[in-house]
Amino acid sequence: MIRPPLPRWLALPAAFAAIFLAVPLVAMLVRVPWSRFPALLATSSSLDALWLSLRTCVASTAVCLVLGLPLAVVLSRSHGRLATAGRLLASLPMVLPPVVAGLALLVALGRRAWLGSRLSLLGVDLAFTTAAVVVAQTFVAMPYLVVTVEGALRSAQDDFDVVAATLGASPTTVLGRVTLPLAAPAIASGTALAFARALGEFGATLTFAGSLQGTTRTLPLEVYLVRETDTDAAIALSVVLVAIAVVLVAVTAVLGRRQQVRR
Amino acid sequence: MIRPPLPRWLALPAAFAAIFLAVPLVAMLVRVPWSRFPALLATSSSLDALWLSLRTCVASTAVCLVLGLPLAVVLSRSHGRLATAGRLLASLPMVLPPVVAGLALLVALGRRAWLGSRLSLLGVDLAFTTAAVVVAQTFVAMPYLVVTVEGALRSAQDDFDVVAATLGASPTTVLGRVTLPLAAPAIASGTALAFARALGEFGATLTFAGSLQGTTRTLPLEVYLVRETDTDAAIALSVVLVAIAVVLVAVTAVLGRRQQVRR
Amino acid sequence: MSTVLVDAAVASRGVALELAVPSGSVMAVVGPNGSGKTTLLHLVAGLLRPTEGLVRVGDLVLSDARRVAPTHRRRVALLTQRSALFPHLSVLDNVAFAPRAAGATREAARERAVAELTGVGCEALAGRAAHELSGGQAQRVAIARALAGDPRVVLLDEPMVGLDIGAAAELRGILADRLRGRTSLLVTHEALDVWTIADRVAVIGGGRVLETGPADDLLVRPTSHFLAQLGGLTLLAGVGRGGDLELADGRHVQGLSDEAQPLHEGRPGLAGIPPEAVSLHLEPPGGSPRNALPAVVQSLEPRGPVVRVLLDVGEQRLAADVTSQSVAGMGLGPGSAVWAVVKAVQVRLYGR
Amino acid sequence: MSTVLVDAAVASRGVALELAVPSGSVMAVVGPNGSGKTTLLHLVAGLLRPTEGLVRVGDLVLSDARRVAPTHRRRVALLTQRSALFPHLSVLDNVAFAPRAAGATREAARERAVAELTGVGCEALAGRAAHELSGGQAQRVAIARALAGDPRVVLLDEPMVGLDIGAAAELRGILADRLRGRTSLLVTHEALDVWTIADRVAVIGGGRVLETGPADDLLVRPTSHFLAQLGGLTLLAGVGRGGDLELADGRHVQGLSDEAQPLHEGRPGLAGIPPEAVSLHLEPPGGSPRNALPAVVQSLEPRGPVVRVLLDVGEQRLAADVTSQSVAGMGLGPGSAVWAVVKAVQVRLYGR
Amino acid sequence: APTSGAAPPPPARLVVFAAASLSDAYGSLGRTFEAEHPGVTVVFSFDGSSTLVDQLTSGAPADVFASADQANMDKATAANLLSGAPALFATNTLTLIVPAGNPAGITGLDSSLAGKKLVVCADGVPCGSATTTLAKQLGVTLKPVSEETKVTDVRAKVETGQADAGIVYVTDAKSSGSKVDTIPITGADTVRNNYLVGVVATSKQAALASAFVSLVTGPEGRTALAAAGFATP
Ligand SMILES: Nc1ncnc2c1ncn2[C@@H]1O[C@H](COP(=O)(O)OP(=O)(O)OP(=O)(O)O)[C@@H](O)[C@H]1O
Ligand SMILES: Nc1ncnc2c1ncn2[C@@H]1O[C@H](COP(=O)(O)OP(=O)(O)OP(=O)(O)O)[C@@H](O)[C@H]1O
Ligand SMILES: [Mg+2]
Ligand SMILES: [Mg+2]
Repeated sequence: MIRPPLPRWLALPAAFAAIFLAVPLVAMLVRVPWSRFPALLATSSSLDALWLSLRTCVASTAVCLVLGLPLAVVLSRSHGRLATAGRLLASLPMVLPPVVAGLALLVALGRRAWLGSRLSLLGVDLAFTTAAVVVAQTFVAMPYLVVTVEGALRSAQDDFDVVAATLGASPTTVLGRVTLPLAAPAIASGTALAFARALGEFGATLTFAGSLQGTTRTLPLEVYLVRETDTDAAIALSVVLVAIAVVLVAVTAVLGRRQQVRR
Repeated sequence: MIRPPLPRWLALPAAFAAIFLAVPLVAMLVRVPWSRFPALLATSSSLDALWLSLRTCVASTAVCLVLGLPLAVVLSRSHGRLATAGRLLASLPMVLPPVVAGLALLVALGRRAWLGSRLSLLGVDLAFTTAAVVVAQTFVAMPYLVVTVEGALRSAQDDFDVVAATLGASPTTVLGRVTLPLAAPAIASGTALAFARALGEFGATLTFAGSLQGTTRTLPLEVYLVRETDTDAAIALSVVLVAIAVVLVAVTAVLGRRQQVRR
Repeated sequence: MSTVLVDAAVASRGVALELAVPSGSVMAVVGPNGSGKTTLLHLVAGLLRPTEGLVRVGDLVLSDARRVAPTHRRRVALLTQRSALFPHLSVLDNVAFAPRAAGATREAARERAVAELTGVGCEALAGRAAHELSGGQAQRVAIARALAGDPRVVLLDEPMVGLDIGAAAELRGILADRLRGRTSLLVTHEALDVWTIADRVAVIGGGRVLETGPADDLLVRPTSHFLAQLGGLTLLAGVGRGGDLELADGRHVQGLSDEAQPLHEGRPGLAGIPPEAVSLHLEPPGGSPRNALPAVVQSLEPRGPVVRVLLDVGEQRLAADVTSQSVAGMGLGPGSAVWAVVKAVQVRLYGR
Repeated sequence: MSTVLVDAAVASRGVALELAVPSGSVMAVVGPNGSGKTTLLHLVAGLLRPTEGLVRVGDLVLSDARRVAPTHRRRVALLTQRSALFPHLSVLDNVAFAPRAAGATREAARERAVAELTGVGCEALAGRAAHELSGGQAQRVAIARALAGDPRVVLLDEPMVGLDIGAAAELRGILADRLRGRTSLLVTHEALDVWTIADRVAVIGGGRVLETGPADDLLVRPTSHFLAQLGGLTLLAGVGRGGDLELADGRHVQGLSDEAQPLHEGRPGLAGIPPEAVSLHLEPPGGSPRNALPAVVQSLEPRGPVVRVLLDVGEQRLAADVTSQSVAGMGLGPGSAVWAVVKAVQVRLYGR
Repeated sequence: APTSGAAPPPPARLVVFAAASLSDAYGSLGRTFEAEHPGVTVVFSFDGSSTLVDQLTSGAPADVFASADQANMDKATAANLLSGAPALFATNTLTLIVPAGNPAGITGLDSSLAGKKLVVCADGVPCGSATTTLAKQLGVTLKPVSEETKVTDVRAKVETGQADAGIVYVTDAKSSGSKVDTIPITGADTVRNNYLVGVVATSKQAALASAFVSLVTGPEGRTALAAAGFATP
């Protein structure tokens, strides 16, 4: 079926938006000292940072999915005061400047803090460990997943869940076989958002987890540190972040396409 | 109609997620030196920063809508290589550490840069102006709007646009009266995300626009500066950011509720 | 036991329904648009909470004003007007959904799904996506999907809607066969559905159950305007004999055998005779009509422009709609002996 | 001029359709599920690109294999099987949508919407949201919405689907009235729709237009199995006279007047007579049948279990379906003089 | 502990919290220290001095803390975060930098700045406080277009030509290399920014930490710091 076309004039602001987003990225690529690139990347600190970033981002994205997806589903079906409060809570960390988010984590989960000291007694010591990086990334990234998925679930107009229930599907089955698969595009984009936010996360990590090579110094922190002495090198390392993002989005696109085909 | 309930076990991870998000915020509130709060807020630098933040965030959110919404719509209906590239482009700024985003803007739109120097000749000098703050905020915030809305539009399964076309609605009418209203929840959450990201934006602004009271020093920059000397005061100012976010989300919720009722 | 008992009101919809569906019987639900048919089905499916009263299946109270047992625990399949096939699953997986949800292995579920698809003649579509079906195909697949779950109660909300005559007839046969002995509620606007598929009928109007009873009785003696409008068919019961239906008194009724539910030799069957096709003669006529049955007028009932004449034909009832001029011209009254004449091509013979 | 001309193939669906709808005429489209009826409508609406051939309305080529004029510029309203009311608009604003899209002011559009809603008996629902309607109500609103845009071509894909008999009859009257003189394509499975609403019929099967012609002709002489199955009604034309239909030769045909399109005194009208209701007698019979017309057998045509006998009745055609035993028993052949007898209650009289 | 990205701590793992501007100098000193103390690994956490103090206050497990200014070190000592008195090991002075080639024709903190875009550090951060003091001493009024929170940001703006001039530490001017021209400020050496280092009170290896402090304040430390542009006491 031929869908009605989009208005032609829409191309103008869309193109302008695309150019606006593209120009700084292109400028950055032009600025990279490509000759020094391999050498920069091959330093142990860069490689450590890259590897740490990948590990922590995968971990924090997984935590975002495991915890954030349930929260999004519950919020999308809740009404009233508590639901509004929940939605509020889920989006607040986005608005905090990352450094403040890090401070908040520090005063909540730091060794001297109320909760942190109790966790310490249990032998759980987060501060300045890789786990702290994952906590910081999760805290700032989860809201993006929750808000995206919740919005999509709430605007879904269909009764497929009702149909599934009449076919004997338990709530868990409905969720797993109907609700979530139908929201797959939104979940994919929410996950990509969360991963991206975690990958670029810097202020909260620095403040809450510190910047120890191989343990808490992720790629953005490495970029930050390198910039103290060499702006161009910092830009070069950032390109690695961009490259990871490209791969990530490409994978999401392929998965999305596959989903599209099944429909 | 009674929708099938959610699985009960879902409450567990959802509650855990909510607690995880709430604890640092609560810890922050506890830490605020409430007695000094009015005095802190009443300083001219705080008030200037607050007012500047509100102005610039409204402006950049408006730009995000005007440019980002068209981009989201176009991307949601595009296929093939170009579309994948566009989607990639739209999400890349999210992954850049904000400082790097600021650097990228600097090398693209700075006075010496290829584009910036040409703009200068036209009499447009962004450097160290409030406009530069809006540019920085727009650059980092727009992707959140684009990705959220595009995902929602792409997962919409309905043929309402086709129906509208058979009723004689031009593409523009279809867009304005059918496609966008039906995506209202996603647009609302995308806009909230973008506003939130702009409100919390810090690194890119600092790097690209600078930090001058009343002109470019937004609330997060003020927080960052105050923290150099007084951590508690910084946390107190952050609470103002949180308060703005609370109001923002509350408004979105009310609008969302009204939308819900109309259905 | 899966007797369905509904005695429930939904205040906001102005609906207060009282109805019992005996275990194993198929209840047709008829009534004008907006009368509450869908509401009734939703009450049984647990998709609506009664503001008063209760819904019971067997000994279990499934809904009352306080508690509503969840839909998925009711084993109540609901086939909606829209087929609502899952867009992310293939036709096969759509049909395999209920067995899978009930815990069957993937293989067993698919096997069952193939069987159900074959039952509705859609086995060739198994690999398609839902949106690749035409409206009629989708509806047939939806029926297969509803039946694949072996539900205790089957709810069907106008399942024939959107099917062409051939496909509808085929499905009618399938439903008659598959629903037999299964407690079911079938919303329909078609008289034919009522008397080929259902045992009992409930007539709903203005949010109330106006009347309920055995399908045969109500179709023979429709007491509501709506039922009459449905076109009550008179049914004569008998046994298949040489392609005709042999009545208890040995007389034969000729007609066309239904393709989907043909009459079989020596097996019980029905002749469906539309009252307007029956003409009354004082003498046995010559000519094309092959069925001329001696009858005694039992009662006369004016119905708008026509008069419904109820006849006794060998201890069975037959209705004839004739104009009042005919009644007057022939001087008919209770006790008159007449010949009920009906053309063979207007009689349809069904195996039961 | 809005003559619709379709001569287009869609390879992926195995469809190649050739059809002309004269300007101002209502074309009924009938055929089994999956035969390509919806595909035909989509071709006209510009929702499908022909892989070969073209679609023309008036002098304008709207689609060919290279270019497809956009749907919204075609002024072609499509009423789908699912009512698809906009969920974010009230019933009133749904109906006002097309006038608004055409540039009417909000007030004018709403006024028009109220008028259209009144036309389908839904004016009381104007303030409701789409999801607060029952299936039947939603369909009626959708019809009002499609008509509110004054389209050049109206496409209706099984619009009666899901309506009860009363509502369907009402809508049939509305559509017959509103579509008259408007180029339309009406997909239906109901013979009654064809001959009360349409001027012409196209029979589609296996992706091809099998036959097309004036509705009256094709219903009288159905040449395809499908049309025959639709239940071709014989139509006799005449003039209303004292509640009967008076034929050209002065004979009266008695019947029941249709409520939605009643026969008026002195105005042209039609009598719809189902062939299976017509019995043939060698002598004029006594008894309830009020209509006995002298006729001459023109041809005999075996159709499965019955024989269709075509009769000449005062220069008009009448069909009678009788069993082959009757034909043999009466020794019928072309030229035989017979009495065609039909009960008044099986004849429906329509004003035209 | 549920997770700890690092392997179980080796026999000796010295954690040094140091101001970010020390990353180059301390990086090489760390390698020297590891060479002198086999089996010991030196791990650095580089960040702004105030962040590091916040982290130490929250119980961060560090052995050595090096601050880029007196104020933050005072905060740390006031909170009893250090054992013993901190040692001054380097100083930094301010200088004026302009983009390479000096396109705006700046000659110093004088009238050549009028109408030009000058960027400085904000009052409150170490380099900003120093700038304010220096300007007061020199009796000039600065009209900056931006007061940056980090000296690195001042540098970046001058490097890219966004600003016509900036006041930064000489160490920053040195790392910018050929991308900027340096215009020394006469009298700048009267305002010094002090770098101090001390052993963290909670350190479980105070002896090793003291050894690192000695290295920093000793001749090898001086050489390394001087190479990065610091003045050493
Ligand atoms: N979601 C709803 N909210 C409020 N009222 C409703 C809703 N759905 C239906 N109604 C109202 O409840 C009454 C019964 O509607 P119901 O859908 O049960 O009728 P129905 O007999 O199924 O009609 P149809 O033959 O048109 O499907 C009607 O007055 C209708 O307007
Ligand atoms: N979206 C689609 N993609 C591919 N094939 C399709 C699609 N829709 C229909 N078809 C196929 O095209 C052919 C014609 O279908 P169409 O929907 O036109 O039939 P129809 O006559 O409208 O049937 P129905 O009475 O069931 O609505 C069928 O073989 C069908 O399987
Ligand atoms: Mg209904
Ligand atoms: Mg169709």
